[in-house]
Amino acid sequence: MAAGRQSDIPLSRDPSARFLPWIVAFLTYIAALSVAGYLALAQLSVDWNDGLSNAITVEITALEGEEDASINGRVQTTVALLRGYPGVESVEVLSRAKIREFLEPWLGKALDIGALPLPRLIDVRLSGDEDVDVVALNEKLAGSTGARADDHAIWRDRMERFLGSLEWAAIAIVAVVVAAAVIMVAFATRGSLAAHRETIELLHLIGARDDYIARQFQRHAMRLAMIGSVLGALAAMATAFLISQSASGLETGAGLGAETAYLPVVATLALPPISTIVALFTARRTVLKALRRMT
Amino acid sequence: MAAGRQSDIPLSRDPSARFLPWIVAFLTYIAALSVAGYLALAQLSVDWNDGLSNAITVEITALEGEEDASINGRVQTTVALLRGYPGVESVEVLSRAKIREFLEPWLGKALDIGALPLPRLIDVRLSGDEDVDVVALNEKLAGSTGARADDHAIWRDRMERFLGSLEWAAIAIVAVVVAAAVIMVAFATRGSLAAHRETIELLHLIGARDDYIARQFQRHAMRLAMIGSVLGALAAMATAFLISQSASGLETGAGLGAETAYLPVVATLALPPISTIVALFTARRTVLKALRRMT
Amino acid sequence: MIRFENVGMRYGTGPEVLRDVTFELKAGAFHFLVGASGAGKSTLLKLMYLAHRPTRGLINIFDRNLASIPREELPDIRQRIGVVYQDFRLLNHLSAFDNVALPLRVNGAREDVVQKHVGELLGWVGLADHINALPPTLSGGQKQRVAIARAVISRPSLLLADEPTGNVDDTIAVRLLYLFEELNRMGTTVVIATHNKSLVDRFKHPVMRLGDGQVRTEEDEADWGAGLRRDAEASFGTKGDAPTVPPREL
Amino acid sequence: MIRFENVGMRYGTGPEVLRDVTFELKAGAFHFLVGASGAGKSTLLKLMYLAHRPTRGLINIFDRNLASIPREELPDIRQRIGVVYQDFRLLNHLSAFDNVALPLRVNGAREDVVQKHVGELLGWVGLADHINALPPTLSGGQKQRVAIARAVISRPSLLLADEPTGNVDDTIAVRLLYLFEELNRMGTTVVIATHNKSLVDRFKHPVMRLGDGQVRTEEDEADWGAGLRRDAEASFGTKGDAPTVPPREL
Ligand SMILES: Nc1ncnc2c1ncn2[C@@H]1O[C@H](COP(=O)(O)OP(=O)(O)OP(=O)(O)O)[C@@H](O)[C@H]1O
Ligand SMILES: Nc1ncnc2c1ncn2[C@@H]1O[C@H](COP(=O)(O)OP(=O)(O)OP(=O)(O)O)[C@@H](O)[C@H]1O
Ligand SMILES: [Mg+2]
Ligand SMILES: [Mg+2]
Repeated sequence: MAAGRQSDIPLSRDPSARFLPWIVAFLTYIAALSVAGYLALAQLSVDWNDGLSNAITVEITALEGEEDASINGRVQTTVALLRGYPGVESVEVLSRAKIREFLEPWLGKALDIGALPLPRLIDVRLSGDEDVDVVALNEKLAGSTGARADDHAIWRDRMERFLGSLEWAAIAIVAVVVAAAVIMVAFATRGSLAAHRETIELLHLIGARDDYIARQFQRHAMRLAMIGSVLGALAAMATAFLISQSASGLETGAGLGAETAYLPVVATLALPPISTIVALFTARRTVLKALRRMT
Repeated sequence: MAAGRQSDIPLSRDPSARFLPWIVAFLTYIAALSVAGYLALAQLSVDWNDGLSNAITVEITALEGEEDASINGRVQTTVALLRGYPGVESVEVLSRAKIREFLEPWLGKALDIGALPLPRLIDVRLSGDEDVDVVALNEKLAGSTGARADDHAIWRDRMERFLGSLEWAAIAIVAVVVAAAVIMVAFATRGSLAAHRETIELLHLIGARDDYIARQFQRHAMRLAMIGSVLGALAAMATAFLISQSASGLETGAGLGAETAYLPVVATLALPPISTIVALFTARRTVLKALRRMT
Repeated sequence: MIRFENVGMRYGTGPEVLRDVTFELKAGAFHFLVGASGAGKSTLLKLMYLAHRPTRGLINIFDRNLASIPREELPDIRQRIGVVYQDFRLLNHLSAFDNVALPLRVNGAREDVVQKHVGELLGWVGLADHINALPPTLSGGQKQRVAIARAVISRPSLLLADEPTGNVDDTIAVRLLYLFEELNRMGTTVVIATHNKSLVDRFKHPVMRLGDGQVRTEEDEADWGAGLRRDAEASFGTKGDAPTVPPREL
Repeated sequence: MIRFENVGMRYGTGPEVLRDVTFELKAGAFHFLVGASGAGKSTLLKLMYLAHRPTRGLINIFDRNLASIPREELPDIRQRIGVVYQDFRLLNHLSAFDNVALPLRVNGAREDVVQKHVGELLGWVGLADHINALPPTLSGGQKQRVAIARAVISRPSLLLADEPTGNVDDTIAVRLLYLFEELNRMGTTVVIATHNKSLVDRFKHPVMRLGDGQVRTEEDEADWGAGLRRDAEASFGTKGDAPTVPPREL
């Protein structure tokens, strides 16, 4: 009886009761996954960036017909020079095996790598306390041993631009999703208003205020949005979990580890309350606007 | 008046009239694109396969420390041998520049390709009149010049399996789409049935036969499905056109040329009639089943 | 025409609304059906127009046992029954014309026949000015007259009217009763459920009284009014005490 | 209480249903509203319960000019008006109880008050056995009584009933009229649109007759019936020839 008091309008039998939760679930799912995806990639890039900005790779190419001994000499000189350079923390010559390992996937088995005169690579770790001027270092190396230093600036730059556009994409997706949700809720509410026109008219004639009527619609929309967005968020979390599970199985996915996963989860958990509130206000606004046009 | 005769039930104001066309459009779009995509790829693979199955690549690797003159000799011997082989149409030694061109994207600029002792590659075209036994050829080549023949069997095999799974995926997508369409139409029809229960009951009491009532529903569903599927098919064709345009701008997309595009178009054109008929029968079955449960 | 034998009827698991109803209506009969509000008049009519099946007992309609009629043949039978529903049941999205035309069109009548008859009948019930009006724009009495026109348009063999004059004044009510009598004279069996005592008194037709879920007859022995053929008789299972109501001027 | 001055009303672009309607109802009046079907009785009542605005003219209600009342204050006024709609307008998904309770609940009444009053009133109109029934399972007369109970449950200052006895027999109709008179005695102004001549004759209240879009009064000079207080008077703009109808037994 007390429940009857608040639901004179039989909204729960409207078609919107069936389709709205699914649409909201779908939208929440999309929004959650794009935000989570963006956050995970951003985190990954921070890790990579940290690694890259504290590292320089120095390459020494074999000259035409140069003997192994000669190259090894140049490598040793370069290493010594690097060790003495300000800001350098550690220097490591990559072993032939490691270089091969790196190249094999690119060259495939068709070419006999063993026969190639591979360049020597030196991995230089910086302390990060001082800025290292790569151009000056490069000039110095070129003048002495013909080595070439690469601070991966191009990569980092690309990565940054890539993340920037990803960020925009994520924001755009969330904006589109919110807009779509608002439109769908408004749409469903207007459908319900039309379906229950006579009931609403009667309530008006009995002396019900707009607020009394709007409350029933907003509660209904809120409930549907809540169900939908919780479903969507759960599905998104399940998906994210599955992806991170299978990704951590691969080496490349190491950055998606558990320790960085809390941000996407928080973002996803925030979505149901947000959807619910958006639905509430959308329904309320739609109803009040429509009611004002009635007598 | 004559129109009124056939539409005693005001179906055009149902919510389904608004959402069903969009859903059907979306489903048709998906189905059309997956079928078109599959057909285009299948066509492409036929072209490739034709190319590959009439071609053998023979590779001669430089031995450790071998002189250029020695390799060239081996290449000449091999070419002579191949020219005399039954079923061989033409034999061409790929130039160093061509090989480099082929390798550069894989090796990148970091490695000095000029310094590498590249393998020699010989492109052999077969007449296709006789089957060439690659194993026998390989044995013969190995025994004489140490060359290795590759008939790309692995590639063709992979391609075939890839296409096979694509075919299954396309069939699966179409099946899912049809199932979804049937479900949505049945769902919408049942919604309408419920909404117009009183009108239907009255028609029954007046003496209308089930068929009289079902015809109105099936015509309605048919119209909505037709609108939706034509929209979806048009959108799919527009998308396919844009893709083929931008693809033909790239070299890799050459296989998607205009001359092979008629199959996807035919497939896409077939979809609206199919959707319409599926909608008609789904609506009819749903209504007749529901009506039989009424008095 | 219609025979009820020990018919019982309950809605769902509720109490029996009708119990042991036994009566027979001969073809061409004209009866009033009276009884207190909630006595079961509409329920009895529902059984007659095949909207419900009885929970027990036997119903013969058009000389066929209702229980043995297959579903496919119901439309044919229903097309021979005209009904004025207590709550009208007009289709709100169809004009008065299309509402009245419905039985003809469902029956597959030719459109020129429809045009001719419907317009004429609507004029007769005083709605010539409202032919294209939608029911929600009609007054209560106008709706009721559209409902009546729809019930009689196809000259049914059986006319069942449930409180057909509840929203019109006595002048119109009398005119409508004349319409029913006209139909009756052409062979239609008529049953009218009503609370309108003055009508029952004025038109001296046999009265079936529903009470305690049972039907009793009250044959009014007075003269039958100008020119009304009376070839109908009703035999009832339960003979009750029939209170005689004095005829009254309108 | 209510004053109409040169009120005109048309639906959309249709003809004027009411023209130059001028009359005044004093607080505590009790009037019948009669007129042919389609004369505009329901339309006149719609203007009184603020479902429509007049196309022209002035309406004063509860001593306020309707045109000057802001939208936010309409609910307060409407809560003081009880209406029995000609087509009942019950909410089909709510039980008889909840339908009748609606005006109280919309008003924010306490639930124990609701429980007490609604049950009592439903008993009074003879629906004690159908308190939890949904309207589609009620008979026509039962629905009408639920509609009446809903209109009077909140003891409105103004009661407007549109054909409130069209689906009940005269015994119940008389009982319902007593209910209205009881309310009237406690101060409610009552207007009842009806086609039921015998009721109008039996309860000797002033009659407003609608014809040609105008209102004329027919003050019945006979005695007012047992114990009925008559502190109401109506003054009308158009004085017409008032046919005197002889009182009649039911
Ligand atoms: N669909 C239904 N489900 C359950 N009970 C019903 C249904 N229809 C009617 N009833 C009940 O059956 C009884 C008889 O109803 P019915 O409509 O036949 O009465 P009636 O004689 O037509 O009354 P009235 O003169 O008020 O129209 C009533 O008590 C009513 O509540
Ligand atoms: N919503 C509407 N739109 C257009 N016309 C209407 C509307 N409502 C009523 N009318 C017309 O106005 C006129 C008066 O209708 P109203 O309902 O006031 O009559 P009434 O006196 O109550 O008749 P009844 O006794 O049959 O109920 C009728 O001709 C009717 O067709
Ligand atoms: Mg009834
Ligand atoms: Mg009216």
